[in-house]
Amino acid sequence: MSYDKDSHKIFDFIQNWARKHSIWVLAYGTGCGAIEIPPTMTSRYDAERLGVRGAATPRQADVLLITGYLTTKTLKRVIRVYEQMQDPKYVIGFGSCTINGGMYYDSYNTIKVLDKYLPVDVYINGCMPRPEAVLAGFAKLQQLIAEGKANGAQKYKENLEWYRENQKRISPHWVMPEYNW
Amino acid sequence: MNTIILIFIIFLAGAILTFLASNIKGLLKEVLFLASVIVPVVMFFTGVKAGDSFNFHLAGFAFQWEITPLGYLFALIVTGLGVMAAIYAVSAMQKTKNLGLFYFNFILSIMSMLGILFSRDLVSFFIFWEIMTWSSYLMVVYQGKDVQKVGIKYFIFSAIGAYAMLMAIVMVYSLTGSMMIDKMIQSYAGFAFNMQIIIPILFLIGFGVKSAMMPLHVWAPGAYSHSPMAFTSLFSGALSKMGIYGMVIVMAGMIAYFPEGHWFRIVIAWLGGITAVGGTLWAIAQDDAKKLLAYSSVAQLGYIIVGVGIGTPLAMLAALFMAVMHALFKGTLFMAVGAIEKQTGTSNFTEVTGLIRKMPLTFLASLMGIIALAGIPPLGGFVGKWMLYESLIGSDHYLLVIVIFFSSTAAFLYCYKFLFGFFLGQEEKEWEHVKEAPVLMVIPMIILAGGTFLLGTFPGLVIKPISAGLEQLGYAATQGKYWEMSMLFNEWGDQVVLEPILYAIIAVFAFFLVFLLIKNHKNTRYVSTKDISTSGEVPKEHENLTFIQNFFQPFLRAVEPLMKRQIDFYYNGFGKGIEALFDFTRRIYTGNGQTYALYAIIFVVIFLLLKTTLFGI
Amino acid sequence: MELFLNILGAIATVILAFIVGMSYGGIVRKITARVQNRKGPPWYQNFIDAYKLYSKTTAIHHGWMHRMGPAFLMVSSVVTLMFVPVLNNGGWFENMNFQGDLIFLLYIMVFGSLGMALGAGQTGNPNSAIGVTRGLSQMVGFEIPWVMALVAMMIQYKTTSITGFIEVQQESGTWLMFSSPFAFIAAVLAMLGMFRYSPFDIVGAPSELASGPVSENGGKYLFTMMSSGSIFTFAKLTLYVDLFMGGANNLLVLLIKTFALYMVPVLYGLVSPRYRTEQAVRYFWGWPLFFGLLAIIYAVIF
Amino acid sequence: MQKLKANLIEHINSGFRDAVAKDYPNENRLDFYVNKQCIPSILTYAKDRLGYIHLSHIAIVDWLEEGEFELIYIIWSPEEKIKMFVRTRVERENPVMPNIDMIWRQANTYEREFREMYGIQFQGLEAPEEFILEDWQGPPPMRRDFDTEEYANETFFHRPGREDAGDVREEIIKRSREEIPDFAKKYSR
Repeated sequence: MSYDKDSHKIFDFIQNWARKHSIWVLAYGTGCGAIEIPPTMTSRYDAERLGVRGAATPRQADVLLITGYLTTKTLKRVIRVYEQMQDPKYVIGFGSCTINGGMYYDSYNTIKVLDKYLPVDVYINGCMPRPEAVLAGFAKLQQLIAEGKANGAQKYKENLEWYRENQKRISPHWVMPEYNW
Repeated sequence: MNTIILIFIIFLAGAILTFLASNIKGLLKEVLFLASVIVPVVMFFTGVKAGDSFNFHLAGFAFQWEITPLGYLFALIVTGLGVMAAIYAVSAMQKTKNLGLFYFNFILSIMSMLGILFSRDLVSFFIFWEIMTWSSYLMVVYQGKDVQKVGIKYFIFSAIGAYAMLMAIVMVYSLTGSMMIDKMIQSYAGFAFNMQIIIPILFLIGFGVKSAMMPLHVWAPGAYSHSPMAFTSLFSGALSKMGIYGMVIVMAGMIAYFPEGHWFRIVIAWLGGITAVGGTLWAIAQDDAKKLLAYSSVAQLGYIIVGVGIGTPLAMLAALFMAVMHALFKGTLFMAVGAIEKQTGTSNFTEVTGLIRKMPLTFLASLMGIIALAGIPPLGGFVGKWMLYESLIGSDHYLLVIVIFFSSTAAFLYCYKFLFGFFLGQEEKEWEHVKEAPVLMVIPMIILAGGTFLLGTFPGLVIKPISAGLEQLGYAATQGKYWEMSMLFNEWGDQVVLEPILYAIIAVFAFFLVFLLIKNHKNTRYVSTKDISTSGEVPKEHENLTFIQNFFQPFLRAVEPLMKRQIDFYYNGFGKGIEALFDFTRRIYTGNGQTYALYAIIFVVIFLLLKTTLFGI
Repeated sequence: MELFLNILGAIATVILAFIVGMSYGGIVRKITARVQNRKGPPWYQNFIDAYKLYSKTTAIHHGWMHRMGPAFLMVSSVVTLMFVPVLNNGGWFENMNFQGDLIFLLYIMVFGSLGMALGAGQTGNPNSAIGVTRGLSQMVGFEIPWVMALVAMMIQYKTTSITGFIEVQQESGTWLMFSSPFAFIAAVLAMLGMFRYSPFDIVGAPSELASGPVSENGGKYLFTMMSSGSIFTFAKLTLYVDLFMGGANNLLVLLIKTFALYMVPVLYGLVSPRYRTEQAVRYFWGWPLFFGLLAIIYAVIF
Repeated sequence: MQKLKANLIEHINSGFRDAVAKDYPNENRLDFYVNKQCIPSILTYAKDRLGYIHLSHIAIVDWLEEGEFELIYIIWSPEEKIKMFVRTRVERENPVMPNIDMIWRQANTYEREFREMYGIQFQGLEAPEEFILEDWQGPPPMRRDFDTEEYANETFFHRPGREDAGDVREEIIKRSREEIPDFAKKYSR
């Protein structure tokens, strides 16, 4: 996918507009934040009006929503899921735990800073963020997509070795599967 | 010398020579075997036309061998499939014990089938029928453990059929004084009413056993799945058609002149319908590919029996067309199972998965066979089914349409199971070493599968011989173009092709394939079947993720009431009853002189008491 | 020239079906949302989704059968569409609908699902295989009343071609849903299963089976499936309208009729929970089968 | 019940001289302090002879100051309705315990967890090394001398800006002029 500013401007605009209005979220509930997703989706807040919709498998999804703390064990699965998603893809860090560890700042088995392991496009803070905040996060993501700045996947591809090194610090014995775009 | 007798002599000599040469090392026996199958077949195609005959007298009976147009059609099935199966067998049966016996029986069964088709007198018909039964029985018990039980079942049913047929033959002889089939058909209309009923029923029992009609089908699954696959393709494809051949003759030659033939037809057609549904449902429940295909054969023969039973010209056309198609695709599928069994050592779906990339040609052949079996256009199975539906609607058998449609829709389930179980699903490490089957096994499969495609596109190729056969049976009312009876061919004009559909399908398919491939050909790459979305978990090498156990459990649960009782159950009950009867008889005949004396006294007393009432003395 | 026109007509029909089917999908999402007291996405949301899916990369495949699965599905939908008369009296391009025959249509309609099932099988995802078995079982369920309805109609009007049914309705001036009501009821009940809305949506249950047969397909594969689904929806609705509701003389009437018919499975689905597979199969072999039998009896008597 | 308990103590003591019994008069509970070698035999005896067929739980206490772990096997008799606590102690340095998963299969799970979380080796325990923690590199994390914050600081990245996040309660008191409630004091850093 081209994020080149100079070429295909109109084409890119249309493409980004479509992507912006059709955000399929992979339902991968990692922490307590997963409970905030149902109210966001259902009748009170209705994220579907913004084009946000659930997707069942990583192959179909656009956005990986990390809802809360990630244990070192879950991190491996999340990385796997992220790598199975098809380009273009975005990551939303959800809640304080993904930003700086939150209340698990001293836990021996949760990671503290998500963007060292996966490229995060948007963080939503709060413990937990309310559905309004989640919607604000999606709006921010839409804005970034429209501007062509939500290029986390590009970053990941370019700095794959750096990310791999960080991931290996957590789980040195894990044989990482091949990366598939 | 007459070509016909020469063909049989070569068959017989070839069989014996191959048997004798079976202990000699080298390729001699294979060459002899192939030669003794192919040479007579070539002679048959070059030297024999429909209508050729050969007469001789032996032991007081007049023998007449003649190939009729109908027989010629079936001979096409037998010889075509026979040659393919022979080529396949040479490669498939390598390094098995008692090879000489296999080759001997193989040649004999082809010979006997041709003999049946040649015979115009009941004596040689019966003799060849028995040779066929014996050679196929020896094939059933040829290999594997636990075959005696299967073999005895097959043998008992064959014997019942043969005795029924023999009885009918004797009756015919006593009534007409002749053994000629033509004479029998001509004089049938003049028989007494009870003979008019009994003779066809006895014949139909004999033929129904071979064509696995519903109450007589119980031998079929075991026998089909236990004989070597190289022979089963012939067994299911051609040998069962001999039953159909006989049925066609009886239904068209006798029942047509029978005053109450209407009811006869309905009974036969419904038996066929029940056969189709039962076979399909049991096929869905099988986990073994051979058993699945065996039950599927039963079901497919059910369709054919429906067509034969209805007996309108279009239904007969459909039935004969389906008989040809069944020979093609069931031959292909049994050969594919044989290839898989040879390469992996098992034919069980629960053990083998993911062979598509290892055996692509076998997959292609099976795919075409399955599409033809399911009756999906553009392959040939559809043409037959369409004609069958049309004939059923045209002759007001509405419920039978539903029954047949149910069976053919439910057939998708086992079709998918067959393809999924062997070829799709997870590619396991256990089967990584599997290679494509030997060339000699693949070529016959591909040729037969190609045949289904050819006949689906140009059904006219086989409809000409069929219509010739139908004319012989007296369906000469509509001269010339038989395909005009069917909507299918009408709508596309005089050419007997489905070209427009075919072109449309190919065009659209090609377009979207190109769309999917060209657009991202360069940056698309293959990933293994372990790379699937399993909630981020990476499956280990040894973890088997394939879903194949209880594959259609929900469906089977839904149709459970239909499948509660197997017919086997009733036969077993019958057998037990007979045993008990014999047991009781033995108790009466104690072997003790005093008891017999007692019986005699009791008899005399009863006789004296009842003599006035009974005899008026 | 004629050939060129034919090809043009075929393409125009496919585009029409695509647009109508996609819009219907969007409107259904909107209606679902309104019923659930939500605002819902705009009616053109499906077009955006489709374009987005098309613009996604598709970097992987699990082999040839996997790639060809969506193509099989598309072929089935498009060929079905080709055989269904869109408007009466040649008001729209007659693609192949003068040859249209119901039995052929019945078989070509399942061709796609079998191809798709093969594609889903090769991905090796167990969820796909489970979904396929459920889908095929359910199909056996609803095909029976559907075929019974069709056979009843064939008996009653002595034709097996769709154009024949349209002619019958034009001559008599009444819709067949009134002159053979039982067949219509059986067919509509079968339609509930055909469209796979709730309660018959266990085939692709998102959270239980990870969307079943499509679980390994993203990007362009999913786009192809989505558009073929839309085309197929339009083709099926048009077939029903042609058979039972007198066809349509212009596009507006066609849209009104198809939309009204489409609301039956949609609204029924909105208020229904989900059936298990064997429950679904038994459902179809209950009342729908009864109505099918009634239809045949009705057709034989009258 | 007291009679049952006395009976039980007598039975146990007749077989295991060094088992020290402790009674809780008003509860259906009885404690035995035993040597760690006796554990399999006393549990087998209780299970086979006395009808204590149910292993409710295995608990562990880390007596850091005394340099020992205490393992408590809680078993239950459905007939006598008495809980028997079999306690034993094992040294913290290189702790080795006899394995009892041949008596109760469910003990296997507890033992794997103790092995991973406390570093206790069980003789002859056949199970994969990893249980809950994957790729664990540090010391057993449930020991009391394991400093989880220090470990976290070493292992994981931390976002800068958290260092000055001290105890905000002092500031809150200063602003609102309220006392810290008693229960909150002990959580103060």
